[in-house]
Amino acid sequence: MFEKVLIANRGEIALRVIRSCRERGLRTVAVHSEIDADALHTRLADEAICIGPAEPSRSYLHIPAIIAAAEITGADAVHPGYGFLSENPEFAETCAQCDLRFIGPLPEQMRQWGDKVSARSLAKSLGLPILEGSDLITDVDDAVRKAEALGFPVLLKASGGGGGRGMQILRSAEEVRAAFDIARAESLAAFGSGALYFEKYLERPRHIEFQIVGDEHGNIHVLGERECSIQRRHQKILEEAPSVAISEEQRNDMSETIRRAMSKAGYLSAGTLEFLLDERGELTFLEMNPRIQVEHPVTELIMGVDLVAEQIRIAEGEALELPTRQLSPRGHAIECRINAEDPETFAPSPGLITELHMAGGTGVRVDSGVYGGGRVPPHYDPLVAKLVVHAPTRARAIAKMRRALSETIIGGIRTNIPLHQRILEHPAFEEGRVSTRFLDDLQG
Amino acid sequence: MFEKVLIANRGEIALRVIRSCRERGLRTVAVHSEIDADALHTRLADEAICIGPAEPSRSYLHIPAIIAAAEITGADAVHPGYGFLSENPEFAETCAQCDLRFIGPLPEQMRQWGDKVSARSLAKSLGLPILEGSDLITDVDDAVRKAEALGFPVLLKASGGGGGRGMQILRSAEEVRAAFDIARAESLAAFGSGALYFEKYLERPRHIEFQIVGDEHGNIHVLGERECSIQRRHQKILEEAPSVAISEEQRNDMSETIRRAMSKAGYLSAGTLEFLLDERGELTFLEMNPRIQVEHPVTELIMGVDLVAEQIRIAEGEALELPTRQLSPRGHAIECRINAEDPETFAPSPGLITELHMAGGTGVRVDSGVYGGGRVPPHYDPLVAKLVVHAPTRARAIAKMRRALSETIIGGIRTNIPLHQRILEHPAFEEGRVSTRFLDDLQG
Amino acid sequence: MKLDLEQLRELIRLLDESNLTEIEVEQDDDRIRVRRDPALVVGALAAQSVAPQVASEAPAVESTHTVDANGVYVTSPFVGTFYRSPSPDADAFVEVGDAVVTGQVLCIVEAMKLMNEIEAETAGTVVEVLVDNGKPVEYGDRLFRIETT
Amino acid sequence: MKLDLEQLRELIRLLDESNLTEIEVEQDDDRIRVRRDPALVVGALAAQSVAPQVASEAPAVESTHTVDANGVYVTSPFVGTFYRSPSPDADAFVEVGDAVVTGQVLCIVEAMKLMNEIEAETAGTVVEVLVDNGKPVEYGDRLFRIETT
Repeated sequence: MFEKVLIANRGEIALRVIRSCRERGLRTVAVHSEIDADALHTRLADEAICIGPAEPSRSYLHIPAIIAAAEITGADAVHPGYGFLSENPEFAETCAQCDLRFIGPLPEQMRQWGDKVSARSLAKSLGLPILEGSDLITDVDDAVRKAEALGFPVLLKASGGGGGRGMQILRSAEEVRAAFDIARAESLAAFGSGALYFEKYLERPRHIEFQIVGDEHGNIHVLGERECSIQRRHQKILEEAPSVAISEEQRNDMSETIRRAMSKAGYLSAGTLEFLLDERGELTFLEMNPRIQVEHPVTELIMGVDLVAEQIRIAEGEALELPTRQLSPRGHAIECRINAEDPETFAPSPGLITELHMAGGTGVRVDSGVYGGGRVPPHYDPLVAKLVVHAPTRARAIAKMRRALSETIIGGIRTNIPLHQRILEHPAFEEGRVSTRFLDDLQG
Repeated sequence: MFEKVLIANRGEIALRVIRSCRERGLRTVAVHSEIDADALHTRLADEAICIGPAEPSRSYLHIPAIIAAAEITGADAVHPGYGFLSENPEFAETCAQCDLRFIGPLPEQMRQWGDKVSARSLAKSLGLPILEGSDLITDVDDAVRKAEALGFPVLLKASGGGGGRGMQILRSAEEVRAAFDIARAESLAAFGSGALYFEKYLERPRHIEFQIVGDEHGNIHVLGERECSIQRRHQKILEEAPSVAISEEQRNDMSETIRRAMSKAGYLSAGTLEFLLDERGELTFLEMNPRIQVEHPVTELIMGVDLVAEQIRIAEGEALELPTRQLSPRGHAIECRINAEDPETFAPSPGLITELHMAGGTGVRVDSGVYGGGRVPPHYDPLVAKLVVHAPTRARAIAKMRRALSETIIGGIRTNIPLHQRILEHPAFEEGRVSTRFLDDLQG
Repeated sequence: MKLDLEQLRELIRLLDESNLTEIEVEQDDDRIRVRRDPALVVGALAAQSVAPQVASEAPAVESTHTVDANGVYVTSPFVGTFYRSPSPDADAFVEVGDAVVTGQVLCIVEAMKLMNEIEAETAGTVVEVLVDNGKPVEYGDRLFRIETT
Repeated sequence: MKLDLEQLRELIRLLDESNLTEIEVEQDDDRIRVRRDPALVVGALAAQSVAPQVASEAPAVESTHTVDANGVYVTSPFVGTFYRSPSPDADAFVEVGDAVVTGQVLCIVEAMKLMNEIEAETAGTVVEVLVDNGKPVEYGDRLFRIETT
């Protein structure tokens, strides 16, 4: 059993981790930058250590400062949250060298799944259906050959990329010839590697992901899927579970396929397998995220689990607390990410929160990282709160989210609440007809 | 189906009603006093009408102003919340005369259950076990006879009283002689009636209450019990469901007894039957509250129901939406009433809320009537929010409530959060050994 | 040197209510300058817009009149529907320009099917009718502006 | 020069009660100016009402020194454990009263088993040691006060 957990993050996810720690009776240490001296996670943890100035590279991303904070407070484990150092294998290794338990997957698992091309071939070898694609491209002629073999349109991707950066849709051999050398140079500059490959480009896929957790004792649980098609520039903004596009049979089949694959891989802790669902209803593996994700609450609500508590149990060496049978989703959950940004221009809108009322009542969960009278600093990501609802049916969940948004007051800054309201009022959304192009269509 | 509902209340319960209306697609009208022009219910309803000055007698209790507000807005139903006009049969009758549907029981049911002596004999005639007591007392000699027949100690109560006012514990014939005439005069002054009676006084009873809902179609549902023993001066401050003191067998037996009794009575809408549980484990009827209660959320969480939505359905003439089988409690729920008051002196602490963070995360429900940057006026009851948690077991619910209280920030006013923390840390509370004297013992 | 503190307070109040950061006044040989940090202006405005509004200690409006710089206002003592005449065909009780005496009926506010006649509590001249006939009014809504004599 | 202290006190009180940063009054040949640090205004306001904020535009402390009215402070550039001497048995690097030169080692902050020597960036005299030997320090904690020469 741990006694004290350091949380190497800020905002709502830091608070999320504090919650599960506290309910388990664990003490918590917040680390914070100077600008976050009055931030919510700083105020609510049992101890708080200032580790550097506002710039992430000198505070939340600064491994020595975080390790030193754990040393002086006597923490015995570190939870990295998402973003920042959560997928950094060197950080996980440094923790291990300093006798700190890293709450997450093993460093070699982060490496295996972190590189997209190696992740694809690993997934294939584990028996997961993968999106048709190429091996690494050697040169421009090879690129044309590989693209033609795959069939246009194709997506040119950087093997070391992420979050949608460095991707290009190419629709002809000419476009491949025009784009290839520039793309290679950009990838080299952005990710330190010029390794590129192709994937088949799907015009209007859905983004579907499956949540898994695995323990040291060989147990892997697949906790159903999430529908995350509502994205802007590859950033998810509204997620739900389950997906209307996945039948119970397909869910059970894919869950079993994933369970077998990840058992073979011996995966530890929480992780997410991202898939595309094409218009024929076929799921193909895209990538694996070896961490807790922003949208994990929708899974927690429909499955009745606490994923962060499971992560902690797993890191303590315990077996999962989940029942051994396959869990079935109960009801429907929707999450809206409330960002401090202009709903039209998407420009960040940091500042003092002068008025605050978060939605409440039956079936509403709020995971917030800010407080009324507090300040949203301009240095970090604009997510201020996640509004999550749970209801017996999708229609009722939509009605509940509409009323939850209608009663949310966040004064002093602008938020994307009006955008969420437009999405939730849209007939196509109501009918569940969505794709990753939904927001482009809405705004186009 | 209604189209527009006027809410004749303020604070968290007004918001609670707005929520269920909005999720059903009904428009809402708030009424407010001048001091509440920027109150949360005023801001969040679809329409808001100022009905008078701050004094309740000239606004929230002023029947003509509320009816006129319904007239000018075209509301077709009125929800009275709790307190204010919720148990006033004249208000319900006036609504009916003005073609407004009153969302609650029938006026004659309010009268039947409003007078305590008539409620006792009605309950007895319906087959409910009642606490031993007397008929109305005629004079001081009659009082001594009746008290001796019952056996000391006895509780002298005003038939028209409520909320613990006008009650006296008497332990001998001398005390009865000394107290009777004064008590009669006080009752006359306070409640307009000098009608007094005795009840057997239990030294350390638990306060247990059963939630019911009934529709026009003869359905009565009993939704389990709540434990409300944690009281200060007969004001509940922390409630939970289910009660550790009630076995499944006793719950089922009493639910069936109540179901039969209230079916016979033809009770409409939501109501609560209050009981005392003596040290031998026997439940005896105390009184009936013909309204929604402050503590209804603990029942909603363990039973998976929306009681206000059921009230609305019932008033629309629909049948209950609940399954016909007896529902069983799932998990354990605890509610803390967060009051704007000094935790030591209990003096009210109104004012501007300068900082606000309500607890969030898994299994936490917040029903709040205030917002950060808003003001708690001194004119009304000090309840600013209800913090409610739901967890698989009582021990986990306690751990969750402790962490929820620990993360709640309400700046600018004082609250009773420290008192709740003391209760939740107390070994007797942890072990479920409570009575209505718990807080006296804690503070004594 | 003799400071006019009252004047200075007024300047500070002006600055406070504005979103300016500095006011400087120079007259003959006198100069006054008041400044504040720009960062605070946003906060100050926010604080104004947030807050309380009706001060809790403010006396309740007991009468059906309120007074401000522009005159005396007759306000509605009830929630209801505003009528300018006793029946649809009748003339209005008062028109703009009419002189009224204390106790004279100015309008009707209907609530719960009751026609409540609203009487003038001061004598004067009607200079403005602020609500249209047949419109709903809330408690405290301004109905007429009266110039007292 | 003859100071009207009462008047000055009044001015200071006005500034204090406001959220201003500066008041300047010039009359005939007299001029009075009272100012305060904007950072303090934020503090004052926060205490009054809402917000306890480090202003977001405040520059990050880039060096290991901060300066205020009381002198120059050497601050910790790391999170770690503070040691006054190179080993438990050795003498302290510096004591109160010692003169130090730029580049002289003042203390060690241990982080991740590494002993980081903290050097003086200005010459002066050590007038205060602000942390006990062996105690943990956060980023930016004040370690020594130095009187510069």
